[in-house]
Amino acid sequence: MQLWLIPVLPLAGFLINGLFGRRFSKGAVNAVAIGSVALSFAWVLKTILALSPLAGAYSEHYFTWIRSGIVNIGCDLAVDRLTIVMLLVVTGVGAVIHVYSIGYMAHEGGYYRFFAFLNLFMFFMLVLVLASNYLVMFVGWEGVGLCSYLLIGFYFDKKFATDAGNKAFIVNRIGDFGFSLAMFYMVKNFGSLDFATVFKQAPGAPEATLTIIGLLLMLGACGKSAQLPLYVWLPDAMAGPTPVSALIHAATMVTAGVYMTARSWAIYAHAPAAAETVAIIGIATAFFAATIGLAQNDIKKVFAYSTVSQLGYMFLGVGCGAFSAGIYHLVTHAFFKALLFLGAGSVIHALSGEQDLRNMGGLRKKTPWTFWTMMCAAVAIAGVPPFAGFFSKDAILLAAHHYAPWMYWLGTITAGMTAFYVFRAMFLAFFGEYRGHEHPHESPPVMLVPLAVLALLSIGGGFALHVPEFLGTAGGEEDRALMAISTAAGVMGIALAWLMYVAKPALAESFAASMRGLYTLVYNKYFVDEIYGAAVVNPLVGGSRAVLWKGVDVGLIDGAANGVGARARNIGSILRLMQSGNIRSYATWVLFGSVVLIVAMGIVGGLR
Amino acid sequence: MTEVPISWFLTLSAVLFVLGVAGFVFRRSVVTVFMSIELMLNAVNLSFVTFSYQLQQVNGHLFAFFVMVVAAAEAAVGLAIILTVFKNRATLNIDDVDSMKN
Amino acid sequence: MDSFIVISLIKAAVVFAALMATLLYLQWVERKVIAHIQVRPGPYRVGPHGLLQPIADVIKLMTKEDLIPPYVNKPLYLAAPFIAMTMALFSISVIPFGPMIEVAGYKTFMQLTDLNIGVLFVLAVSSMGVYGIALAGWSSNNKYALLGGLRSSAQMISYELPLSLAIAAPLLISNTLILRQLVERQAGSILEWNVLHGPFPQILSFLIFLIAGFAETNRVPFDLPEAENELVAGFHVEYSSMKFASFFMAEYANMITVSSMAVLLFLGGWVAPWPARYGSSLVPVAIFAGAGVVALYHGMHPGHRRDRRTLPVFGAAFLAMAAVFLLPAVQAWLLPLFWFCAKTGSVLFTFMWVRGTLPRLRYDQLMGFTWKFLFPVAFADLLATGFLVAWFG
Amino acid sequence: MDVILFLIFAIIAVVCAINVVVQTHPISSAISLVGVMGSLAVLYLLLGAEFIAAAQVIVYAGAIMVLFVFVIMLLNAGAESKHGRSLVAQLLGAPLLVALLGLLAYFVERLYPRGVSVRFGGFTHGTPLDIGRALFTTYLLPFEATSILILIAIVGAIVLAWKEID
Repeated sequence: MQLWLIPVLPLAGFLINGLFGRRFSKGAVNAVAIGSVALSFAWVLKTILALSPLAGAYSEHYFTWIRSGIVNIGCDLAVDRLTIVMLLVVTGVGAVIHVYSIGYMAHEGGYYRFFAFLNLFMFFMLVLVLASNYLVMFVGWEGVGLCSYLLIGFYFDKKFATDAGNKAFIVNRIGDFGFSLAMFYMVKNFGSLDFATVFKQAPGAPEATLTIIGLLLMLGACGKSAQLPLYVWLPDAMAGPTPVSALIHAATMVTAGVYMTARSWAIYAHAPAAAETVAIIGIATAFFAATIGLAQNDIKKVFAYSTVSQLGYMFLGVGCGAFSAGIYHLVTHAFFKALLFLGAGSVIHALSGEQDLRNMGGLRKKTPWTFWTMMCAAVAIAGVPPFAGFFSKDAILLAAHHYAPWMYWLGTITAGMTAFYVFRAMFLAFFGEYRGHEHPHESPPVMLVPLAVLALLSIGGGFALHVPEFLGTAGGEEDRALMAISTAAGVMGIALAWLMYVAKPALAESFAASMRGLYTLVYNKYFVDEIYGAAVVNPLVGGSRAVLWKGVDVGLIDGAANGVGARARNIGSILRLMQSGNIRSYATWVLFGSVVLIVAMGIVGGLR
Repeated sequence: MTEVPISWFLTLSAVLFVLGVAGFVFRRSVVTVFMSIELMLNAVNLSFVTFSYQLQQVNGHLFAFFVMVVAAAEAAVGLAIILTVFKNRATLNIDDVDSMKN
Repeated sequence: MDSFIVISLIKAAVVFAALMATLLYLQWVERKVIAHIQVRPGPYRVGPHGLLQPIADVIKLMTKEDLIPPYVNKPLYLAAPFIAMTMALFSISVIPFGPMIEVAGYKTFMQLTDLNIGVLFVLAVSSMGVYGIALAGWSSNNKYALLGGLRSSAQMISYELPLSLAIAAPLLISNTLILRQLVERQAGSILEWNVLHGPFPQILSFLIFLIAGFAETNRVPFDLPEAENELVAGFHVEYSSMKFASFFMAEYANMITVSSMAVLLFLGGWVAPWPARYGSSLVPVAIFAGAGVVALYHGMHPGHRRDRRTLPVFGAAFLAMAAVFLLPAVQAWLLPLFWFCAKTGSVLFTFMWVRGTLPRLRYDQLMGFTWKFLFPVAFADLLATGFLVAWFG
Repeated sequence: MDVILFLIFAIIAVVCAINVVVQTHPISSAISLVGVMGSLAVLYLLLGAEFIAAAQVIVYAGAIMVLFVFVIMLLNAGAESKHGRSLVAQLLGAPLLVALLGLLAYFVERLYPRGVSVRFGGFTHGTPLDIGRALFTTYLLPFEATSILILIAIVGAIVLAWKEID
């Protein structure tokens, strides 16, 4: 079925644009970039049609990559139902966002570079998704990290963008470290990295082993999917262009951790401690990030924390054993969060770069398309039935209730807060009086059409796509009461936002004033960056400086090196006589060396 | 005795090789030095072909062939370098080309 | 073993004698051809129609003072004509003139020696020929000679590439490096010759081979090493007497080699253009008889007083030749020899024709022509032939 | 017969090689080197390496050495100048050379005390057919690599000599 075509098509786009894009017109760059992704999407559809109904996994072996002792790792790609869901999301949403980028990036420098990186990202993401063993997956995993770095730092002439790129990369390294350790551990215990082999052996393995692997994998997932405590890079990653935020930092790459955890479900199923840790980290992240989101003024930051929070939901789902619910939420989240980001991008575009909510307002009339499409997404994320977010969030909360009721309640509170901060952003941006100075204008159709497509998916994606059924693990029986509670929480959040930001704007001020301490804490994101700075980065830097640099490096290594160097200089001043610059002398030394070598070989070889 | 011992060929090869080294070490003309290198390559080729005979395999011939190709490439570039050196320094004496010394 | 050595010695003697005579008279033929192209009679004084001119030349060259200029590099100066001559004659030794024949009960090939790598041998030896010229130019200690030697070495290296590529193309079809097999695989009719062979006629290779051959033999329009109006006489300006003659003979011997190679590679060697059963064996008879009749007729109506005696003699000789060709006993070896000589002669005539027609190239034109035109074309031709052979073969 | 042939051409080769080293004039060395190559070609034939023998003459003697002669003539290189010296080469050179030759000869004699003898016709796999077959199957990658190498060398030579053309 030529699965390799799916990732290789965007790779070809990357190579063409990357190598020759500088000479291309924008039209040609567009054609290559979007054409490659669209073809890839088409090939995904063809693959699905050809393979349906896909009960098990279909895999293709291309070549043996590493053969060392018992380890035999091939370059294999595989498709099963989970992969299909991911493929559709990645290529589908990816294609839509590519189209959107035409409009958004129209006036930016480095046009071809942007699309080349975007295509490269698609390649690695598809490799990640299609991989049939952990190592190939890791290739994609690292590759998307690289592309994320490149695209966050896309405006590389701005310091904050490159800093954000570095931060993302370094924080991800911590997670990747966990992933690598997990792989080594797997090789040690299972002698293989193939999904099939590992998962077949998992039930018989000792629980401690599985727990260690599960926790290490979770560390990797936390890094990639911005979970506590490694979430700090994602809000900063908003320094990149908005389509990047939508594609990489909302819809696809950050969900790789969820995908990987869901993929490794067989391991977690037999390591309840690890699964519980995943669930706890998920719910904690969801709640924690949602509280930060309440007080942010940068529109993209709000959505970034929202993403962290929603990813927490997905982990909650996966950790509770309802991995299909997690994936379900992943899919719907890809729709509405991408839409929110693209809408935010449209707003930013309309305001020529303004991102602060306090300088917006009243845009409902000026940019109606953007408003209405974003509203679809806002409603969806708030969990209002029958929009997409409702179904998936409900599935997760249901699973959480079965798993541990306190998680359900915390999740419901978080849902309320989610509704509140999203609508707070919506109301601040689209209602009231316009508080900015630019002249807002509606975005071009090439940006609005993707918005509309995603809006349709946000509206209907929930009940049209039954991901859990497709994955063959339909959740438990519906619980009307729980459903009503979580819906009510969402509606209350919306209502509260309406009250505070539309009906009585003064209320928000007084509320913030009355709870100044808490507000400051939340507004400053719990000072996590500062705490990390004080607790990890500064000691590390200071310690490195004091001990490693001044002590070990200067004293020991430099001392040794200088000492060696000084001796070498002494010896060299004698040997320098050999370096006469005379070629014939050199030739004589070569001759000398070869004579010595022949003698040595003769002696070693036992020829006397 | 109508057959030649194989060691004779190898000894001839060794003699030629040593003569090439001698040319490299003792001659001052860059061109002659370069030719000495060719002489060494030829000597090595002879032993390749001899080994090929001994092992009754064609591989040695291919090595010799590749040596020739590389020698051709080397001659083209080397002579171009000699031309450039001569143009810049107006000398072919290898002992005069020693600016790496300082 | 003994008979092999004896036969080889006899063959060597025969070939050497025939070759020397040919070399002598080729010069006469060339002078005559050029003269007629330029509408003048050419050598006419010594012997009938200047037929004894070569002999007179030989006597002249041999009796001339053998001058060795001072300040020449003597060993190389003396070696150069020897090298040129040796290399020129060397390659003749593998050229087959005809099929296997039986003489006095001994079967032998009309060829001095048969090598598995005949084609490569000819290439190798001809590539060595440049040393004679280059060394002559250098050792003469004369700037004209040096320029001639320089030019010839650069020219011969450069033209060897298209030459080799042009040789490679028919070899792809014939699939052998043995010269005799090369001819045997072209047997049949003119349509089997490599120049017209099957779906991939080698006309282009043939032309490239001829052009490169002109350059390899330093012939007009590529006679820059000895361009007399620029370099006086080029590389052999300091040579006189028999040494000078050696270069001259070497050049003609090279011409013969190149022509024979062209015949062997492209024109089917000693094979008749159409099978004997359609009367190809009568062609030489017809030619010689016709020539005899024409000679006799002109002897009856002489344009010159001397012709009254000489032309009838020639006519009679030609008729006798025609009669010899009718003898079945001789036909077996004489007919192939005739065809080989006829084809080689035509190619040689082309050499002379070109010399009488084309002007000399400038040096940069010469180099540019081979590197920028001939070499790429030869390469493309070889590539195309390779694909065609792979496709149809 | 084979022994006589070998001895004749081995002696020619050695004498020519000595001449390469001893002659003060580069062009004499070059001609002597051609002599070495020619006699080696005959020895290759003796060893059954028909193709290599032909290639030896065509490539080495017919192309590379002509290039040498051409450059020597172009630079009008005279006899080499005597100035400049390498103490190391003068002191160590000769003993080391003797040592190298001694070692090589010793090992050859030790490893091949009465190894296979060479007889003309004793190896028949050196035809162009065999070489070509091996070249385009087993050694295809090196073959292509050398073709790239040649291309690079051509470009390099042109670039290096470009100033000469101006």
